[in-house]
Formats: sequence, structure tokens, C-alpha cells
Amino acid sequence: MDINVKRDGRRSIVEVVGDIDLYSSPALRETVLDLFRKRGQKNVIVNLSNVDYIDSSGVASLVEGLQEAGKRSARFMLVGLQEGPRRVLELTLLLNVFEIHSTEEDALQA
Amino acid sequence: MDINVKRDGRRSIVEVVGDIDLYSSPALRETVLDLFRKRGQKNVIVNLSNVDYIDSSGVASLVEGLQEAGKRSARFMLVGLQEGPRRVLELTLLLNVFEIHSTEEDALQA
Amino acid sequence: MPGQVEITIAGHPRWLRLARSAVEGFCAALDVAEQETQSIVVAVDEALSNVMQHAYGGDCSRRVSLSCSARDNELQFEIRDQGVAFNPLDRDVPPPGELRSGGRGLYLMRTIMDRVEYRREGGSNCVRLSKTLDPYVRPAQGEAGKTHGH
Amino acid sequence: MPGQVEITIAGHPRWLRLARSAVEGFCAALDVAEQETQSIVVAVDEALSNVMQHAYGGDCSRRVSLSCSARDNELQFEIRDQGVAFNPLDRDVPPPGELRSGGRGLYLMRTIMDRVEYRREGGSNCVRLSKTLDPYVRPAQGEAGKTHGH
Ligand SMILES: Nc1ncnc2c1ncn2[C@@H]1O[C@H](COP(=O)(O)OP(=O)(O)O)[C@@H](O)[C@H]1O
Ligand SMILES: Nc1ncnc2c1ncn2[C@@H]1O[C@H](COP(=O)(O)OP(=O)(O)O)[C@@H](O)[C@H]1O
Repeated sequence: MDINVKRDGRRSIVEVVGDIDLYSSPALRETVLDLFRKRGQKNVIVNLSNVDYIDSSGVASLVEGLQEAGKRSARFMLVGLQEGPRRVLELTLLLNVFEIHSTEEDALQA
Repeated sequence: MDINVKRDGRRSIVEVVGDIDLYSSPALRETVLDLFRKRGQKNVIVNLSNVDYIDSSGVASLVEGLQEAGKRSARFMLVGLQEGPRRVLELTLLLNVFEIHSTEEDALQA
Repeated sequence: MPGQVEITIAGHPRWLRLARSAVEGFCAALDVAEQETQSIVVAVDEALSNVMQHAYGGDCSRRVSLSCSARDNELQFEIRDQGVAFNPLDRDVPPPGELRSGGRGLYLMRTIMDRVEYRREGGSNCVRLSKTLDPYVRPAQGEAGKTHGH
Repeated sequence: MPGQVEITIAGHPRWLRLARSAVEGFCAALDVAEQETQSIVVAVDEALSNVMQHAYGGDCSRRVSLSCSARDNELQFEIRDQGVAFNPLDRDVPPPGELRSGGRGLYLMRTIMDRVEYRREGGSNCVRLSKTLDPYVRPAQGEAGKTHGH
């Protein structure tokens, strides 16, 4: 898994490429939490359009991002959700818990 | 592996999709030999643009196709060779033994 | 009966992707539908992750094995480890949808698979995940005889 | 030392693709370059195919195992079967490039890998294929300790 962060003022886009599993999710978790805690970001968008697989530890990382955003009245959004990850969020009844948009552009305008 | 044959008069294009290995090569061999032996084809083009992997049994099937063509003064061509299969033909010193073209169109005009 | 495919990996999460590819490859060889395969991969991956994380507590020198078998229209995946005894069926699974980190692995395993069985066997935990396929999946035919030649 | 990854498959060619994915996954987890990986996959696949075809003569009920390990900058793949004794190093390999069907598997194995070793061990054939990687590949670090957490 590779992570690429584009930061623009208090808004960041986290682009993930590859599977998010027990091996890679700690890096995603850290990246997202750091953006809120250390960089004071107000808006973090995670682009999952190149992620075909996410397991429960990956879901946990995203949930922690959402929780951290909540504490700081910041926003946390997911974009580009593929079929597999969508099904995992559906099965865990989290599909309506996250703010999800199709593309980065949609999320930026939302 | 899937095989799809387009026949046009005495000319056939054999489109292969997937890996050619010990499991799948017998079907390719049979398809190609039948086109010469049973269908009297004078020109068989094997399109490998959707083949990422070929092993020595797959190479053997192609060689048998070439030999059968030789016996009948027919033509046997390969098109769309990907990097992996190209390397295998290179390693087995067969890259210059086959008539290879980039695309079906090139082969049809050759 | 041993599975048609068995894999053993060191208990390091770096090998999870390989294990998922193996499960995917197993399903592909049996013509299991793509969406069904994806779910099965999740369930098996969760079981393996739990062993690495909980049964072995991150000790990557220990090994976990996975046995895959197909019989009639049922796929079975047996995960075996030598870690602390743990019966995944004894554990209450908290409701999903809540905003907590963690605690969704067992839920996914149970929700996706048709059957989860556990036995402790001479120092090993053995979790068997089963899934009945519909429509009828081709079992691994001819595994007991000569069916291919050159 | 057991390999970090071991897989056992029934001796049916339908499982070759799965075995290739496993080798690919093994190399990927160690950051081996793509082109190098592709060649290694060919060599291992040829060894497995030979067992299915020749050592077992198409009897798909028998099993073949593959052990993958990485040490320093060397990858080792050990293929083990219980078929007829056969030392691939005793066999003369005909020159490639000729128009004959077959007879290129051993050549590919030897050409691609740096070392091919054979031993007969209590009814088993054991072929070890080794490849030294350059530039230095990360060995499977931390396999012996706790390196990950939640
Ligand atoms: N194989 C196992 N060995 C020991 N304990 C386990 C095992 N699997 C799960 N557990 C326990 O059950 C809990 C719930 O597991 P799970 O639902 O997978 O969520 P998570 O792994 O995210 O905590 C774990 O936190 C752990 O305490
Ligand atoms: N594992 C094996 N057990 C027994 N015989 C083998 C084995 N591998 C190879 N051979 C013998 O060596 C010959 C050459 O093998 P190879 O170069 O792989 O070509 P091919 O498999 O296409 O014949 C085979 O035809 C077979 O007679």
C-alpha cells in the first residue's frame, strides 16, 4: 500500500493505492490522525479509488479518522469507493456513517 | 484461459485470454491443430494480447502449430506478444523462429 | 481428508496479501463467482489477522496454516494456529455500525460464512469456515484420477 | 529452517495458477523487482509442472509442496514430491531454439535460476531453486520479533 498526501491549506487529500489490511492499516491510521492532530487540518478526504481491498483493521482506521474529525469539528470524507470495500462497509453497517462522495471534486464542493 | 476463434474463409484468428500453462495449453494445442487438420485453414493468427503468462507447455503448443503449418505450407503467426511471454520466447531462443506481428491488422496485411 | 490446497505462513501481516491471493486462486480454479470470492477472502483474512494479532500477540516467528478444500458445493477453510486457546463462537460480537475502533473481525467472519466451527486439538486452535455455494459449484473433479496428459 | 511461506497443492494442473500467485505474492512482499519476479515464477512453475506431469504421471491425487524462503539477498524455492526419483541435474538439456514440442522446462529452470540443487530424501525428491537478488533485497526482517501492533 502506498499513501500520497496532497495538502492545500487546512484541507488534505489522502490518496491510498493498494490493499488496506492489518499490515498496511497502521500507516493509514497514523497519516490520517496526524493530519488532524499535528497539522490541524479541517477537512480530510481519503481517496480509495485505487483500493480493492479493505479489512476490519482498515475500517477501524477510517472510523478513528471520523472520530478524530468529530472531536475537532472537522470533516472526514471518503471518495472513490470500489465494490469490495463498499461491501465491507455495508456489511459492517457503516456505509451511512461515513460521508461518501464519488470523486474528489464532488467532495471538495460538498 | 478462454479461447475465441474468429474464422473467415481459410484464415482464422485465435484469441486467447488468460494464462497458458500445463492446465490450459492442451486446449490451445487442440484448437490450433484442428484449424489446420480439420478445417484446412491456410493462415492461423494467435492473438496473445491478453496473455500475461506462458510456460514451456504453452510454448510447445505454439511450436506444434508452427510445425503443422510448415507441413501444409500454411502460415502461423503470433500477435500482441506481452512482456512476460516475449521473455519466455526469448529465453528459449524462439523469438526469431515465429512470425510475430504487433497487431491482428499487421498480421493480416503481412 | 487434507485440503486440495494448504498454505502455511509466518505470523507476520506482510504475508496476508499472499494468503488472500491463494484463497482467490482457489476460488478461481473452482469457478466461484467473483463477488462470492471477494467475501470469502475477507472472512479468511480476518481469521488469519486475528491469529497474528491476538493468538500470537504479534510474535511473527510463529506460524499459521490455512487449508482449503471443496466438496460437493461446499468450500471449507481451516485456519490452524498454536496460540492461546480461543473459541470465536464463545465471544459476544458487539453490534456493527457503532463508532468504535476494532471489534468487527469476528462479526465479518460469521456474517459472511455459513458456518463457523471451532475445535481445540492438541495445543492447536482450529477454526473451520464453511460456505455453501449456490448455484452448484464444480467440485475439484478428477482430483483422484488421471485427467490430464500432454 | 522452514520457509516463511509453504504451500501444498494436489498434483492437478488446475492449481498451478494459484501456486504462481503465491510465488508472486512472496516476491511482492519482499519488494523484488517485477521482471525478476516474472522469471522466478516461470522457473518454479516449470518445476511444479514437471512433478505433476512426469513424477506423478498425471495422478492428481498426489501432492506437491513448495517452500519459499528469503535469506540475506537470496531467494530459495524448494519443491518436494514423493514421485519417482529424478535428478534434474543428471539430465542433458537439448539446445533451445529447435522446433520440437516439449523439452524446455528444465532449460528454463536452469537458465533463470542461479542455482539448482537436488537431493533425494526418504522417498522424496527435493529440488531447490535459488536466485540471488541484485540490488540487495530486503530479507524478511523482524520475522523473529514483535514488529507490528494495532
Ligand atoms: N484468534 C484469536 N485468539 C485470541 N483472541 C482473539 C482471537 N480472535 C479474536 N480474539 C479476541 O476477540 C476480540 C474481537 O475480535 P475481532 O472481532 O476480530 O476484532 P478486533 O480484532 O478488531 O479486536 C479481539 O479483540 C480479541 O480479544
Ligand atoms: N520431476 C520429474 N520427474 C521425472 N521425470 C522428469 C521430471 N522432470 C523432467 N523429467 C524428464 O525430463 C524431461 C525433460 O523435462 P522438461 O525439460 O521439463 O521438458 P518437458 O516436460 O516438456 O518434457 C521430461 O520429458 C521427463 O522425461
